[in-house]
Amino acid sequence: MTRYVLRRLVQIVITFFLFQTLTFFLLYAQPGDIANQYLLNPNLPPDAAERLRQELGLDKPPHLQYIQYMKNFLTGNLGVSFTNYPRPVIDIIKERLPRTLVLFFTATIISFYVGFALGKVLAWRRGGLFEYGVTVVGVTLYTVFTPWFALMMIWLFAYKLNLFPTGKFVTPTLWQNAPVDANTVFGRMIYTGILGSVVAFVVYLLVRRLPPPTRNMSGILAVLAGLLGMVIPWVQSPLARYAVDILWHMVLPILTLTLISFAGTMLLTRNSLLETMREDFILAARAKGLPEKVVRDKHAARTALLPVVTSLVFSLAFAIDGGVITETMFSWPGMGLTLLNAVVQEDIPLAMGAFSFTGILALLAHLAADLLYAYLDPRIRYS
Amino acid sequence: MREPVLSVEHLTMHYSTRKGDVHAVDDVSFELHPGEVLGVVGESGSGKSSVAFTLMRLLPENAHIKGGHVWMNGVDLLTLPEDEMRRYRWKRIAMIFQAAMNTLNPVYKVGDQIIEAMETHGVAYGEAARKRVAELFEMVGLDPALMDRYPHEYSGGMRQRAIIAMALSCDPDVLIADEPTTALDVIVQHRILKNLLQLQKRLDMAMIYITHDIAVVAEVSTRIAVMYAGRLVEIGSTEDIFLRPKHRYTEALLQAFPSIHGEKKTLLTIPGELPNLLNPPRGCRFHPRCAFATEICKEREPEYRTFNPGHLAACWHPVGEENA
Amino acid sequence: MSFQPLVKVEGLKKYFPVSKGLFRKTHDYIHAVDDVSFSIQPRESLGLVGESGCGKTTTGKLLVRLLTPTAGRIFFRMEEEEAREEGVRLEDGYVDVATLKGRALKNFRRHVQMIFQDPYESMNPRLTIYDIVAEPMAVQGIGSVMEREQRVAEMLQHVGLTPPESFMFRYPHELSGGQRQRVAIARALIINPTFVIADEPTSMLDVSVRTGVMQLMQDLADRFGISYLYITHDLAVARYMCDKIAVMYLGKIVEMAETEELLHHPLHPYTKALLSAVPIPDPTYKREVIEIRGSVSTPINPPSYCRFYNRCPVAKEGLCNVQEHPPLEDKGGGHYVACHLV
Amino acid sequence: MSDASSVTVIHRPLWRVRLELFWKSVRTNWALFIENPIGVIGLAIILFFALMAVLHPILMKTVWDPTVYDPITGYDFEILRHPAPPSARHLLGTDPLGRDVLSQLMYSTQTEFILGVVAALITVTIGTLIGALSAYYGGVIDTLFMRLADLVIMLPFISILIVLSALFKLNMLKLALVIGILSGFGGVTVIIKSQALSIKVKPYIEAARVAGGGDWHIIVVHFIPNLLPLSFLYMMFTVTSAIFSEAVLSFFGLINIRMSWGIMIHTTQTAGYLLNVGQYWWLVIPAGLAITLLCSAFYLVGRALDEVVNPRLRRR
Repeated sequence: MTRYVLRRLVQIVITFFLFQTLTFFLLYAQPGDIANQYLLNPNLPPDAAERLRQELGLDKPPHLQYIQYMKNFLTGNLGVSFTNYPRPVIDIIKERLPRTLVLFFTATIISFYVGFALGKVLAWRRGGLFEYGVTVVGVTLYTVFTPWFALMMIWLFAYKLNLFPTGKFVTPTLWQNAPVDANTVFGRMIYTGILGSVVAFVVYLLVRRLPPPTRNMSGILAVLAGLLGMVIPWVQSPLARYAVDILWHMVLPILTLTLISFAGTMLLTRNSLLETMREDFILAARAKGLPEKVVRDKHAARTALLPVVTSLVFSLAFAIDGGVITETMFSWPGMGLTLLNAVVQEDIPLAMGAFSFTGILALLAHLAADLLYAYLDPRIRYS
Repeated sequence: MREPVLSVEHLTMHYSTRKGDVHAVDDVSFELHPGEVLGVVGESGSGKSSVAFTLMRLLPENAHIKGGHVWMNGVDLLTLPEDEMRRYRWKRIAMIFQAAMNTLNPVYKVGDQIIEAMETHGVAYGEAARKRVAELFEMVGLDPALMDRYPHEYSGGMRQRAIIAMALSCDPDVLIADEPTTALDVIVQHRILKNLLQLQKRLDMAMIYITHDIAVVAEVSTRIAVMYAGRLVEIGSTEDIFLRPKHRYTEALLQAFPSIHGEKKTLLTIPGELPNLLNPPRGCRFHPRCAFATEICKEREPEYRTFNPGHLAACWHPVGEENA
Repeated sequence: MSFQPLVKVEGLKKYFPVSKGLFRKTHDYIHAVDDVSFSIQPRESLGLVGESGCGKTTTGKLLVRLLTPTAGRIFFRMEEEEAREEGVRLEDGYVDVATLKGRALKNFRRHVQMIFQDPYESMNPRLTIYDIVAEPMAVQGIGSVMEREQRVAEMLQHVGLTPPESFMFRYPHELSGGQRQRVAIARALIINPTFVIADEPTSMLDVSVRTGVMQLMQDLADRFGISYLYITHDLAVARYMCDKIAVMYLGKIVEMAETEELLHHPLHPYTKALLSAVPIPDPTYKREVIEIRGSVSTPINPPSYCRFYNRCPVAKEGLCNVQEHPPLEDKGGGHYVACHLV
Repeated sequence: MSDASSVTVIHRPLWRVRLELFWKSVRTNWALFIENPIGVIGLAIILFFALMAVLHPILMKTVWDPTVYDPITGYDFEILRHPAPPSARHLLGTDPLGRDVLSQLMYSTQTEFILGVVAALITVTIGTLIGALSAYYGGVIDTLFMRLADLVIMLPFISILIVLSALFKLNMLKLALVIGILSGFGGVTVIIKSQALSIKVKPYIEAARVAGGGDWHIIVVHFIPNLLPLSFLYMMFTVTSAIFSEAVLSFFGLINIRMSWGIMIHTTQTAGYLLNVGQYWWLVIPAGLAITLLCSAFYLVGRALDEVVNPRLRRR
């Protein structure tokens, strides 16, 4: 297993290197002179332009520029944003990356659970009106024109029903007199989120060791413990209302993302389960006299999970990528919105930085999914 | 003779398919007595496995039991509610499947899969269950340490042993073995058969041994049922079937089967192909391939006739009655 | 019997590398076929018998050059004239199959064909029976389309699929297992080969159909003068199909003799064990069973002493595990055995 | 055994036999396909849009006055305020620039079909060829293409399209090319290759080789026909992703196209009517719905085909 992980890591580093190289050459393959693109940008003061020319070696031959580019990237020097001059690109990314991550991580997990649960039902109730109905609705949501759908969600929930804000990260009026800035509160929210997850995991492992009747509740108990772990640290905190404000802004984007992406997991789970159901070990599990629910949840679903997890790769990578659309529609200041704005305003350093990190995220998502797969499949775990 | 542990009466089961109904099992009756091994022989599509799955009520959605009874302790398994039937499975009737490779779930440890069966039926829990798995493993000739391994770490022969251990874990009254050694090499097959028969005798189980291999059935069974195209054509003691076969199909099968023992006989070919069960032949289902078929064979289904106590065959022109 | 064998195999070896790790060099080899020699006379059929993993199928694939041997030579007898036509070099009337390449290899395949085990997987499901049977003619460029159609029809008739036109344009999945295996035979024989390798052609067929296919293969062999290398795990089938039987164990031939001789007077302890484990369709027969330990392993870098030593019930320590693997020697009357103790 | 020399073959031309067999297989597969209502729904939607695409030029030639109804240059002077709500004159109203929305909608359908089909054809051609070749030859070719596929799969698809369209000012055909190539070298190749690998180990490949068949024969006669159903299936999914990507790029105004569904919403947005869905629904709903419906229609057809192609998913 260690060897497997190492091999995947090496592969990912190589892939990322290729990705960076590709990015660089994309930049240079565009029509027009790259140096002028940099130097004539209206957002950039003239003296800064001259300094940039030196730093990037824009007057040197391309291969030296390439080496310079890679060197800069590896040392974390992504240059200075034109539109946010003189803020360094890496700073902007540090601020916005967590926002994207939290949004999509949450949405992915929820849609994964919803999709997996629904997929199981579809496989079990094959061929009914219920299946066709859910499939058509699911596919429509899955292939829906995302910007349009987001718009409809905003229109319905924010304008008509006035339940949620129309977008953005925080409510400005509330934060005018706030003791700390939004990033600090958000940081703490992330920490408590991690804490909650760890608590949930530990509880799950502990309950699993207990005798049968309690053991069967390990899932529910773990979720409850996790929620407590997330909420308790905030109960006494004066910052709680600010945290709630951020959460309130997150609901609609997460809801939208979940609706869009759950069907992917659902449809795949259904197919995977239908294939697993034909396996002899399912027949054997039935022959053993196991209740139908155990056959379905323990034997069929557990094995059918494997390909579904692989596709989690795609959905995670897709989620981050789809962030461009969702974040733009909800004015959620994450990586996607940053990328699009930078591209539209020809802020090359920021665009390239944001693009690189979108790539890194996709790669890490792949790695995480691979590890999860290896954990779930003993055939990989022990070889 | 003791009371039968299982008695099957007029069992009929069809699969509905796109092209029509497949007459997989048609009016099959037999009894299974404690401590005996009933060999069920037949070629593919003869319905031998379908009988087994009907007994366990483990049929796919498109299978329909059209009639018959399966009595066990005065209870008709076919009318039992699903939830009660579930309690009969493995506890009373256990099964060894043909594809040992795929009978074990690849993502769980082998030992845990056996413990699961025992816990479900309240045979043993926790540590006690683990101890019992260790005993079972020793019984079937596996190292008990293997119980904490995953199926992919087992060889084919080891898996089949583990499945035998699993089948025995709840002390069933009846064990159905569906071609348990077909995928194995002769030497391994021989060893596993020997082991299985020893255990069957020791535990005084009744066993149904399903196979297409006449040679194997000659070695393991005390009685034999011969199936052809969904029907049971002949049943009798092993000696009756091999030395005094009555049905023309049984006779043809024995003459077509090669052996390494004794004189090299000329093998006789059975002409034609196995019938299509979507539309089985009228009358005796073997008549299109039978050298002795006459008009009556095409028209009317033969009735069972008793030739010896317990030796029945359904043939209009049984062996030894050439002029009848 | 002719003294000029049709096929002579000398010291045939096939090692498969075992790859470990990403960058590591391979030092481990599976000795799938390890120094195998035999010969087959014209119109003779040799049975290659053994348990799964003994190298019998690999040997078969080497002979048709689906695999390239690691070492050894495979001689196939050919007429001078044919050889010249096909651009093949002869050595005392034999061509060395192991060295053939490109055009010459393709031409060689007009003489040697193979029948596969699985009647369901050995035919492309998207081709019609006509396409399947005509494939060898088509790729070899033999005959016009009309001639091929005629020839396919004849061949289907030969293998008992009558009337041919009702089978020609059907798909494999519309045929039963026995019928498919007849199609496979028709495909193998359509370009008149003199040597056919049959890899368990009847092992997946039902008993009542199997005998028919076995009979057919023998009839056609007599009629067209074909030699078989008949690969099987079933000694009872081999008894009916083969003139001679060679028993393989872990890549080596351990015993080879005329069929009845081998069945009734086995000499090698492995052959004895194998024979004693074969079930007999006769409830009155009580046989004497020779137990052997363990099970077949994979021959990865096997020791140089006798391959069967670890499982042998009669092995002598200090002899069998010291000396090299015993050579296959004639113990009289063409009964070859590879054992120190015989 | 009967004597073979007596055989007479009734000579029917081979091509006719093959045509009959082809039709037979089409009929069987069609029967399997229409059993699943999901595929039928998808196909019905696709046919509806195809009809729209075909009708547009006819309407322009016959009923609609080009100066008023042209999807790009038309303007209706008889209406004072644009955008105007639906009326008998303009069934779906006019856009902020005074153009007929229905005409735009129908006109764009053609473009979407062409884009989708071109992209899908490119994808499937690349995917099938590369998949078959890397499965067949293995070794360096395989490693090379599979690593490339890994890379392409991991590329953030929409982001890269955004960057590309910003850098290169793509038009419709170039976009189809980019989408086709990107998805062709990515996931589709991997899936088709794994299918090809399962074909490679089939005994009929060995049989073909023993018959003397060369690499080309095996790839053309045995690999490709067995891969085509799967390729066809993935064509459907590629069409979905191509139409979707175009709409997104158009919506963000990143692409050099005169009219498409995405552009229609983009126009609405730049004119500031976007969040007034309740009042100006005809500016947003028809175009958005059209994109969604056509995308899901192809996806649904793909799903239904999956059940035809993949026997493990069949019910009986």
